[in-house]
Amino acid sequence: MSKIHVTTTINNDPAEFLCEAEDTLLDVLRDTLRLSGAKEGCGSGDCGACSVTLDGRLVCACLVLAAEVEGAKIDTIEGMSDGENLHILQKKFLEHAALQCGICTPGILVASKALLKKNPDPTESEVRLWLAGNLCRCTGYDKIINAVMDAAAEMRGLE
Amino acid sequence: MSLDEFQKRDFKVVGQRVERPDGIDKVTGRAMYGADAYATGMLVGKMLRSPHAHAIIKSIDTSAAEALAGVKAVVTAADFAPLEAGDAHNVLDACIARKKALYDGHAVAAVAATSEKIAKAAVKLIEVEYEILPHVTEIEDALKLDAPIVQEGFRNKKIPADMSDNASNYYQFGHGDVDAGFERADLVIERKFRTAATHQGYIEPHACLASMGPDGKGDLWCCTQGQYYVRALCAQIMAMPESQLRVTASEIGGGFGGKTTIFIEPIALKLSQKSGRPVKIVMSREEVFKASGPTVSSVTDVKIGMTKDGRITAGDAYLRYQGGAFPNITCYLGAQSAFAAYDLEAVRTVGINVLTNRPKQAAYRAPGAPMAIYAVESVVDEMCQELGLDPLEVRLLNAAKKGTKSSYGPTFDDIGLVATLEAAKAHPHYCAPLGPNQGRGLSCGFWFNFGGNTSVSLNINFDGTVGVTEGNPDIGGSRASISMMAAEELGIPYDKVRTIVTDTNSLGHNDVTDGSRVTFAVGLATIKAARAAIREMCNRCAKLWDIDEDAVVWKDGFAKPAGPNAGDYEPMSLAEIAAKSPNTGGPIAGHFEVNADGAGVSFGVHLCDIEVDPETGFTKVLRYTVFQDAGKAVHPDYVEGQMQGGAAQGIGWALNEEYIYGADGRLQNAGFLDYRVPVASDLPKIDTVILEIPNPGHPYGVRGVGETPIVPPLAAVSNAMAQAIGTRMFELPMSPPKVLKAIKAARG
Amino acid sequence: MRYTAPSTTAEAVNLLASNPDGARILAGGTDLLVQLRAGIIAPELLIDIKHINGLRDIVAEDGGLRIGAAVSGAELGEHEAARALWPGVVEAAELIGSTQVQGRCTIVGNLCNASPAADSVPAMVAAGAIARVIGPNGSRDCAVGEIPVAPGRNSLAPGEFITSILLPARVEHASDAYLRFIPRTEMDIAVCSAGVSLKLDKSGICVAARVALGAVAPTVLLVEEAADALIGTTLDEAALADLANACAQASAPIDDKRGTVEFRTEVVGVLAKRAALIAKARALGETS
Amino acid sequence: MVRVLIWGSLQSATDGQAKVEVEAKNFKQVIDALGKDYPGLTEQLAQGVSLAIDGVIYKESWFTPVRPDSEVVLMPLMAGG
Repeated sequence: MSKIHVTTTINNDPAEFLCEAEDTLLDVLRDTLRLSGAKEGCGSGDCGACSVTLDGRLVCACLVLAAEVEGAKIDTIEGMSDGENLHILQKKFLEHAALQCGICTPGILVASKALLKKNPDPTESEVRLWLAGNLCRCTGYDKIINAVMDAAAEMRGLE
Repeated sequence: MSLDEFQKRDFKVVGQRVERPDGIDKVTGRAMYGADAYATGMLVGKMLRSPHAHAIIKSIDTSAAEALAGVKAVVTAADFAPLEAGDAHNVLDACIARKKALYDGHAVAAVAATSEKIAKAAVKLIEVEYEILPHVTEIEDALKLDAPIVQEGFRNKKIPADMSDNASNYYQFGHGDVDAGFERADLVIERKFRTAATHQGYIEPHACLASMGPDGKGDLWCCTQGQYYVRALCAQIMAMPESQLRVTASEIGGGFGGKTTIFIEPIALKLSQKSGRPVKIVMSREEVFKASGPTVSSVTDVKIGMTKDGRITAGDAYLRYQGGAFPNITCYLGAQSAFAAYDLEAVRTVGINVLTNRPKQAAYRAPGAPMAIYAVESVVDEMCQELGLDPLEVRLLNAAKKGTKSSYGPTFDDIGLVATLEAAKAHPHYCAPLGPNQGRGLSCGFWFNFGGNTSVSLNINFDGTVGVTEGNPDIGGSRASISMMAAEELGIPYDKVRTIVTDTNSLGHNDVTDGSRVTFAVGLATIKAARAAIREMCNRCAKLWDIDEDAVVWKDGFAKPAGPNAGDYEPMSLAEIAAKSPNTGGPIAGHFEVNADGAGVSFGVHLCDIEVDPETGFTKVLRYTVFQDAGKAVHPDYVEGQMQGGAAQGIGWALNEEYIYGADGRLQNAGFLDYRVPVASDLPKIDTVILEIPNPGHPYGVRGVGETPIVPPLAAVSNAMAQAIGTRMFELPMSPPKVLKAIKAARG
Repeated sequence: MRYTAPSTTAEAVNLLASNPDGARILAGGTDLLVQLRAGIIAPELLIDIKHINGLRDIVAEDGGLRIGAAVSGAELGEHEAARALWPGVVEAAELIGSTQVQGRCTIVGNLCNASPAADSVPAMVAAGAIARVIGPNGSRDCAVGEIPVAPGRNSLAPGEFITSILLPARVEHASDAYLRFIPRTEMDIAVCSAGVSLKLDKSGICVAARVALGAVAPTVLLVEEAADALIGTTLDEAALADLANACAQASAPIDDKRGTVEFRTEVVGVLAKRAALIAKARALGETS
Repeated sequence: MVRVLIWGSLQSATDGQAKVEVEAKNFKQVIDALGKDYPGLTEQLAQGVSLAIDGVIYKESWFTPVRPDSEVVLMPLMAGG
């Protein structure tokens, strides 16, 4: 069977790929486009390690079919920094030591960015609830929450 | 090692909160983990796994799979030459079933194909004829004399004759006259505790990429806590010399002990050998739960005697651990650590291991200790309640300290238990008010900490910067700590040093990243390697200045004349010496290889407040504080991170995490939906208090910190539960149905 | 497997009807993709309905709201009018999965998946929501509660699919609420759940109620006795105790890895009581 | 002579003694002497043991010195997570 041709925009750049109907967006990102920043922790939407945004909406790339993203705009961890300039969230994660093994970090950063776009001034419990779909097994979440809160404050200050 | 390594000093770099060297890669998605590797011509490997908990494999027909277009190799246990009894033998049998499938999810065959889709299709074409046998998954069932026998040949001679053949190990420790101790007690309480098997729950599934050449050379890329151990096991299994197998550890997406062994690597190597192409295997999450190495489940009886003023007169514990179809060592680690926090005249612990039809357990952070100490700390707490004594004061009264003969034999040197207890007592958390349905729990925790075989190489680059090469995967920020110790010893800024974790063929042997050993042992070797480089730099200066080698000393990054008699020379910086090194004899380096001892035990104390919904049994953790002795916190952020992460895992273990097996012997919750690790909104802020009681066995006083923090949460949460609901529970996890049942039972 | 994204419902019905065994509707995909991966289903054709005109819209209709089948949980949650009208339904929809899952999941998918533990279903049943079904013989309307018939099985005929849900209009002094029990705070499947919709008179006495329970029977339960326990009362202690009893009486749960019969039977009544009080407070305008 | 503490379940091999005396100056000599004097210990010694010498646990280091007054405790081989 012939493959499906998909035209899309990834991290503001035009992208095209061929996929099979059963391929997920995560399969294509990682294996076809070699954007391996999104990680597969479960393949069932339970861990959030493959978080990306699809037309601005936070999703698990493992729960989206590649064929579905025709004409869509996808943003991944690879597009988060602006060249050499890290996003404030990325800087704050480093400053607050909000990562240990780092496997959940790309997904948590993408999810946090989506949160701060929607809610620039979240409470700590709003951050915790928003990130409940992003499992982290190393940190106990504490330093992650601190980093997101601090980034939010700094981003508000810039506006 | 000498016991007086530690020397007091003012640190310049150690103790700072510097940025980690792998940070940028990890926040930009560039870090390469197990599943991120690619090789040209790579095939996809997939396993066929047994749906039965216990079954004889009568035949395997792989012909249809082999005939499928795109399939390049099929492997079964028959492709591996039999091994002598021992570690590698058991590991291989756990990776792929030889005669019997021993647990639900046990691999029986594997294929390598040109795509995942073809590999999946091929796996379905393999026909296995099973003869299903009765199975056993629970400890007490496995110990019954009429229980199905999981595997013969593991029973050791010390096991009492009247015990089932599923018992594989039996250890007894202790000292003093326990019975006389109980006689002296005003109160004796004996209780039985159960803990469910849990999983380390690392977010990165096991993954590897194997490449075997027709010349017998192999390369293996995998996520592991120990590339050298992977090499040793795989070389034995593949019957190849270690020198011909290079193992490179990827970035590791969490391990916690679960990546100290192998599950897929030999299969990938064999598939690669048979197909002549590189093969990548990535486990699914379901495979991780079913067929990696969860921790043991346990049943423990604890009996303690106490005088009415709170002195413990004797302690007795009988611990049974099941760790799947193979023997494991948690029984003695648990039995030795059960009463480690106490200074006891009389103590006796017995640990036994039981085989069941479950996957071969792997280590999980302080293996064996959390369950043992949960049982002991629960009984101590109950006795305090019964006698109307303050639980913290009773711990202080009985605390092990320097000079205490430990429950496992040796006498303690400087240890931090009393200091952590005092810190907890002084902390506002200990006297914060509690509301209705709330409770506060306290528990001590302990871990031995290990040293072990370690190699470090440190190179002084011509431009005055420094490269450190080490061989232990960085699981929680160790590259930062190691760079910091190198910078400290050399007297140069942290950003002049870069530490990398190397492959097996670029550095001497390093033991697995286990036992909280890396910051201690690799740090120690790094300091010694730096000292070797310093000696050489001083020698080069002596040549330049034409004075005696002994007349040059090193201070704050400079070589200097030892004193006025040595001569009047301008001190030379490391950078200056490095720049001249081609002229003075060539590149300068230091290295150090050691089997490090003197790790120094670690104690912690946790305080936990919870609130229970009395109508539903739902538990909310309100407040949590961790107190722990780090010896010297090299990078305080990552010490806190270990303390918080361990606490979070322990809270999960206490409240909701468990392996649930059905009557059919199959795992019912092989996914993150029903294996419930704590999510961000489940936890409060986890406060940390680091204490620094220097370890005499390390130049900077460092102790391992990674494992102790998972030990206290089980009892801390359980003790808080007893206060919150007014009745004590004796089984983990304390999931809502059990909590509600306990509340209703207490109400009558 | 093939993938197709028709632009009209007629096209989708044709595709569905011409592949009677092997076609599945794809909207949010949060259940479908998990089942595909696990090998539970292996359809020949996936029909993505997100590109069909109107299926991603929420529109006012007769004082109520019509929610398109491809409206995600997040979109519904952001819809102020929906929140104001049926806060219980919206909060139930928002409990489906994580933030990431919210970006994709739909209440129609939740309904058609026919899990007894589906969060939005008891809330929709309590709300008296109506599903619009389209098929080879045209469209029909059907009470939401009639869609699931057994765990994993729905009542849709071959070739049929749901295009929208109508949340009906609501009179004054009425509101709803939904609560579920999970062992964690997020990321779980309901162990049991309760949706309550009620209407008060001016003096605060309940004059109409609907109580629907989840995960205590093979399908969602609409418990009339539970509603009767509330009607004519101010939701005093005695009425709430009767409500809890009625819920327990009606429940016929199973023991499984997520909960026990005993636990579900007891806790479902607790949830119904609490949901009733929240709905009452909302009806009185005390909370949102 | 060095006194070595034997853990409980091994004491069947040392005639019930919790402490035995061996002629040894280092780790290896302790292990060798134990195996020679108490053949019942050989199964365990083959499986691997650690020695705690004056409070510090040694896994394999044969030439770690042992003094006559050292506290020497036989322990199973230590490994962790």
